[in-house]
Amino acid sequence: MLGKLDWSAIPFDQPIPLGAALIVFLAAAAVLIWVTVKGYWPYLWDEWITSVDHKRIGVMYIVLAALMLLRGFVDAVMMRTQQVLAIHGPGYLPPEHYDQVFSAHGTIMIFFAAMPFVIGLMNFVVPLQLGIRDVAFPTLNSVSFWLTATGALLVNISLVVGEFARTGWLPYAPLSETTYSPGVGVDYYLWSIQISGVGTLLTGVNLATTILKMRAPGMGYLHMPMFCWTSLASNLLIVAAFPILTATLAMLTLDRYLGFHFFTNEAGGNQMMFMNLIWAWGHPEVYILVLPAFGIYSEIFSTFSSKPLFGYRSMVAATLFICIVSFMVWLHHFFTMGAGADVNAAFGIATSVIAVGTGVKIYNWLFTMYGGRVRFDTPMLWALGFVTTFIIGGMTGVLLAVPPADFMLHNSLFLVAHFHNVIISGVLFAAFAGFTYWFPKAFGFRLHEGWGKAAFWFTLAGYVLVFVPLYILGLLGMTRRLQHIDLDMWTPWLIVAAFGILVMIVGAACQVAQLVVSIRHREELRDETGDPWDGRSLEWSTSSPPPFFNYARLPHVENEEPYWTIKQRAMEEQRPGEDESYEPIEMPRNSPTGFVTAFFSTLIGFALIWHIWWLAIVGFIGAYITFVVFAWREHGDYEVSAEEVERIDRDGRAAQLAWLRRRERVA
Amino acid sequence: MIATLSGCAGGVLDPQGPIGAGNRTILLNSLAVMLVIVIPTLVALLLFAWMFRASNRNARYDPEFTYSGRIELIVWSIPTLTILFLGGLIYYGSYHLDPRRPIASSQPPLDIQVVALDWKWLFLYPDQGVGTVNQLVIPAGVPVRFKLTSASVMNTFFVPQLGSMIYVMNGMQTELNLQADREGDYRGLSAHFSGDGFSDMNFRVRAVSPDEFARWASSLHGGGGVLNARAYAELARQSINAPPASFGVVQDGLFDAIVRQTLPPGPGPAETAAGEPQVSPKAEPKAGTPAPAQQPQPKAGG
Amino acid sequence: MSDIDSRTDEELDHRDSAPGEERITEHELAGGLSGYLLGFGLAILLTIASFLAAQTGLIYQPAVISALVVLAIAQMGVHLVFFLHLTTGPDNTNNVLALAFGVLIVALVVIGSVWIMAHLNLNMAPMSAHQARMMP
Amino acid sequence: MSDITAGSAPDPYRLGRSGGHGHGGHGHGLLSATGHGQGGPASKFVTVAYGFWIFLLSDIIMFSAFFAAYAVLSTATAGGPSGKELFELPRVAAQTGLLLTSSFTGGLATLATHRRSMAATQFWLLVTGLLGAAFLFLEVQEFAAMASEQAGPSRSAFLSAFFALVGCHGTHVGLGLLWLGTMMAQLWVKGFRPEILRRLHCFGLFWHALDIIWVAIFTLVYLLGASP
Ligand code: HEA
Ligand code: HEA
Ligand code: CUA
Ligand SMILES: [Cu+2]
Repeated sequence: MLGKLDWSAIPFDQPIPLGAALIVFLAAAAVLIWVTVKGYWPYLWDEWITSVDHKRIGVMYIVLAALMLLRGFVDAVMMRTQQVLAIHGPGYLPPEHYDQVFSAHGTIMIFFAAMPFVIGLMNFVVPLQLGIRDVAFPTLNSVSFWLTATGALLVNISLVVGEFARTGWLPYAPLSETTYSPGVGVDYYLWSIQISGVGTLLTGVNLATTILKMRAPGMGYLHMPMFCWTSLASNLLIVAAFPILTATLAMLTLDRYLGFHFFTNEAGGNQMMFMNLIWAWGHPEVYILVLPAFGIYSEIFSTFSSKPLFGYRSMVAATLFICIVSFMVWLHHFFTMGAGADVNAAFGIATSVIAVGTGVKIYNWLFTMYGGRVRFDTPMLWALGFVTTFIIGGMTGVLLAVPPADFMLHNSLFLVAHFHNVIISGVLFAAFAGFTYWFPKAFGFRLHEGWGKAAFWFTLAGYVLVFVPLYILGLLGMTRRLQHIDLDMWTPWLIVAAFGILVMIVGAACQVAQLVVSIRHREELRDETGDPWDGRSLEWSTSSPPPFFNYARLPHVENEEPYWTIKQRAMEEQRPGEDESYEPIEMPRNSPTGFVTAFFSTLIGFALIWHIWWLAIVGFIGAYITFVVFAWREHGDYEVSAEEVERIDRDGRAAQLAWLRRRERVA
Repeated sequence: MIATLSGCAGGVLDPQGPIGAGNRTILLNSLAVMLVIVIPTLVALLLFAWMFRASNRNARYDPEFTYSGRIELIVWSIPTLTILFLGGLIYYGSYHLDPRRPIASSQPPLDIQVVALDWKWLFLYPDQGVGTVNQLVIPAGVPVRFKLTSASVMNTFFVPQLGSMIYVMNGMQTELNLQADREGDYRGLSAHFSGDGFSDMNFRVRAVSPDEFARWASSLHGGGGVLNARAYAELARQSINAPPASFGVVQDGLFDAIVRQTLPPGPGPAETAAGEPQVSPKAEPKAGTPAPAQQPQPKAGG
Repeated sequence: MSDIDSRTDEELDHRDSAPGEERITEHELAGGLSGYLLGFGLAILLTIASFLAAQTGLIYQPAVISALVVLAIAQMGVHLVFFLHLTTGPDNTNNVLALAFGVLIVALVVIGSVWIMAHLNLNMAPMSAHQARMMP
Repeated sequence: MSDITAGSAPDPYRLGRSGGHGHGGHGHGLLSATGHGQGGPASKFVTVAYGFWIFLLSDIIMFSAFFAAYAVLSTATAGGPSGKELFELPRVAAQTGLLLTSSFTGGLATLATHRRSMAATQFWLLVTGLLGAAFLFLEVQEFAAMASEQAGPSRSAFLSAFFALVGCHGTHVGLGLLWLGTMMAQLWVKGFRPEILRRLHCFGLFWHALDIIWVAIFTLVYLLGASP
């Protein structure tokens, strides 16, 4: 009846995970009860859960990402403390638990923190920057989000029911085959990644179509803001890379569930093929993460230098260059497998060539600041923290791309330091920068600058303190994923790293405090202009928060900085103009499809993990029925009358008009 | 910091053989070349940000400066040139330090076969007819030709101070050539995560003089411990932190039988411990209570 | 890129066709039913040719593979042109570009994997000739 | 580059597409404009079809991973039967004929939708479905036969890759049939509405794409595998 599931699945004998899980679940239950008592369910259901508005979905993605970031951070803290406590000793996490911790940390950070954060920002910003009302497929967008949430839920269920994978964030065969991993950990991994991967793939299709087919009138390709360009590249990479992940994990699933022999030791299976395929996805994946981040930084450098982006066309070219070349380098993750000199040299050179495209970007940001008026608001601080540290991480990446050097540094803490060096400054800082930058757009008030700056400085300091020692430890021959340590030579550096993580905790606390303080003081921090940073692209032209239809009339675009042009002209002509007539517009209707789909996929995933076949069948039938019901629904769209549009629009920009007038008087 | 780094023994920056030295030279060359442009870039970044800060009213504000053909050209060509040089380094480095490439030497190479087991290393000396667990003895100044495989999951054979690492996989055989120039004690390890016992998959490498090596091998030969298919099956079962052991008799063709899978791959957790797969099998107690496999019973002489 | 810039939207409008959408114009060689018939006929011929190439000794044996690959590519082309109405016309640029990107990725993944794996397998085959000689 | 706003008022909201600029002016003009960019958002038909096109490309990339795995593992028979012993080309020829014809009749159904002929559309869709089902039947038969000869997917890596690749295509055909049935019912109930036409168009794309993948399968798997 319940497949492999029984009481032994719950780790009653392991106080640490059980306690942690209990706290998490109690907190979740408390939130649910609070929502029920306060009677917020109808609001949540109507305005968020069933919403197909890209802005709402974007915000939900970011909430999910922030929660998972916290979870991943807790794992990171556990690893760093374990490694200092386990010098010549067992520490407090036994291997079978520690192995789950780093596997879960990597998985959660990449798939459920970084990806949703980046996708959430793209979701929120791209349609606004393109000057349109929503993405190409709004309901599909909601489905994507809820599938991602399903994956995250499954990973977190593994905390209490069963176990998570103990194989690392990429479940290399044959360690992940049934012979060596008989438990359900790998199955949790497989189904949660498969389900959220489908969501990500659909997002890729959705946003790529949006950018290629739905831009405001006049916005030719070379008028798109840089963030839209990098989002386009990133989504094309999603479309190209995620199917490979799906296929590879499907093969491993077939091995585990139906006795296939793709990657087994027996019957001719080829474990090297797993590494080959997983990295054919895995390498593009890191550029999927970092390309939108580059776009965010481009927006920030130009806005806070009060200058257009330097070398726009060059930036576009570099973006596309990185997008294509990133598909030609995946072997650099297994130089040490012994493919021979030809192959290693070819892939080593291809890899280092990416430095050219990235370098161009760095130099263009540099010259964007040159001749500008640089304002050091929090987003700009994150951006400066990024460039200065990222070039070091990029440089160590290029070092690893030199095969003979990689022969000594592969899988060492040097590698760990490299990728945190690029991912934390490249992706995490960009997420924080974008979060601070677009927060006023989403909610109509700014984040508190003081707390934001404190968060920046502590995080930066902690980050340097944690990862510089890891570089050194790598050079001292320390490998990754060690549960305990028995070499004194490493001790001092481990202690420094542990101290660094304490500083990082302070940074994270500042981050949370920033949010809390800002919400409490939202009236003082209110931004009425819709344009708190003196922005240059279209999203700043609408009110904050934007009306659900974004733009009452689609803007007409003439160059890459549409809003800046609009503002300049308004100032020159000394009058903010009056409106002409409004027209009725068509908006997509809310739909529970996404949520219901996620419900059934959670059932399917859980059932398959525990071999509860009947439940899986029920889930599949439910999913099919959902699909048909959605397809049968009568009206996907509804019309907003011209009066309604006019009313909302006038409300939204009354403050903005006042601001324009004030500005005129000053000028 | 640099001083502590280079003064510190045991890392990859303190190589004790030609391969490690080659790797290190390439590493440092690449690093130096890149620093030449990375450091000025870093300085320029901070400098520009500071110079053009909004509060500095002396700085020229030039919002029209958004394109310069000359700068674009420089910006694309500097990294390109660097990478061109680096490309050469990569190309030649890949060929000359290919793990399969024999080390030029007046001495004939010594053959050693390596098998990664769950979770310990087995070293076989085909010409000497002896074998060891978790300890590797090699003659200093003599090239060593390793042939490597794994009895179960993937691992990576790595002696940081000797240089290049290489993957080991079941059913496959990789090759690696290393040499220790000086006598000494080095640390060997697995660089690729292989399961719960991974952190203890270390071994000691003793580089001794060729004479001493010969003495060591002949003293071992025919002595205690027989490694035949049966003993190997015992050894292949999972165990953590196995103490060093040695075999005076090693069945002929054992390594090839493992590579060609005539000896089945390691059983994984299923047959370890209580024998039934658990949701979350406990790790073995650390050290102290080694599984029977770790003490090969001396049976027959050779 | 400048190409796109220099056009007015008037021109581009109505010139963007959906993938697979057929815009029958008087200039098109074979549209509508005759297009499908022609495509069907060509596909059948190419299929027969493939089976013949593989099953008979007509083609020099080692070259059969290249014959088959060429025939398969030709047949895919037929499907794309006559069933999916792909053309080189400006209204199809976006569709063709997307397809080209897809084909590039497929080529990189398949050729790259085969190349890498061939090298790995060669270097690690359980028994190389050299090794067999060394066997006791 | 069009610069129609130069003379108009500076307000952002007056920058919309005013009359006289081509296709604007009427209620849904903004949504029906098409183009690569300058024209504003493409029509819903183009957007949906294009999105599906990209999805199909990603599906083909997924197949390419299975193809790569097959290419690498095709010699790993582990002492078991090889393709030469297992593949029956007459069956493959029949399958190819069925699928090709169903692609063709799918095209005829598309032509019938252009004429808005319910009877013809339904008829050709039915034929398409039946041909697809016949194809699937042959494939299941082949799989069953192989499994009963001790040549199931767990016999060797080669057979694993074979079953996964061909089975993945078969699963697509099966899902296509499910979709087709649903579409026929919808068409019957709702008639030729724009959204139904869009979906039928996507189905057409899907079905032709499956045929293209089959071309690769019968060439690379069957013909090459069975050739002497
Ligand atoms: C996106 C990816 C990502 C990110 C961001 C991180 C972030 C961090 N990682 Fe992670 N890590 C990985 C990806 C990532 N990691 C991967 C893939 C692995 C390999 C796993 C494997 O071996 O299989 C790994 C492994 C790994 C290890 C294992 C090393 C080993 O193998 O021995 C360690 C050890 O210390 C570590 C540490 C850290 C630390 C200290 C951070 C810190 O930088 C975290 C800092 C986080 C914060 C500062 C966030 C705090 C803020 C909030 C929570 C508030 C947010 C709120 C709002 C926005 C309002 N990581
Ligand atoms: C966002 C994530 C991200 C980014 C952007 C990068 C960027 C790069 N990475 Fe990294 N990488 C990872 C995430 C990332 N990586 C992860 C997660 C892993 C390990 C996964 C695991 O094993 O678990 C990894 C592992 C990894 C390896 C494998 C090592 C090993 O396993 O042994 C290699 C090897 O080539 C590599 C190289 C590079 C290179 C060359 C770049 C380049 O793109 C960097 C380019 C940038 C610069 C060079 C700096 C700026 C340029 C200039 C200032 C111009 C002038 C400079 C020069 C000409 C040098 N990376
Ligand atoms: Cu892996 Cu040979
Ligand atoms: Cu990579």
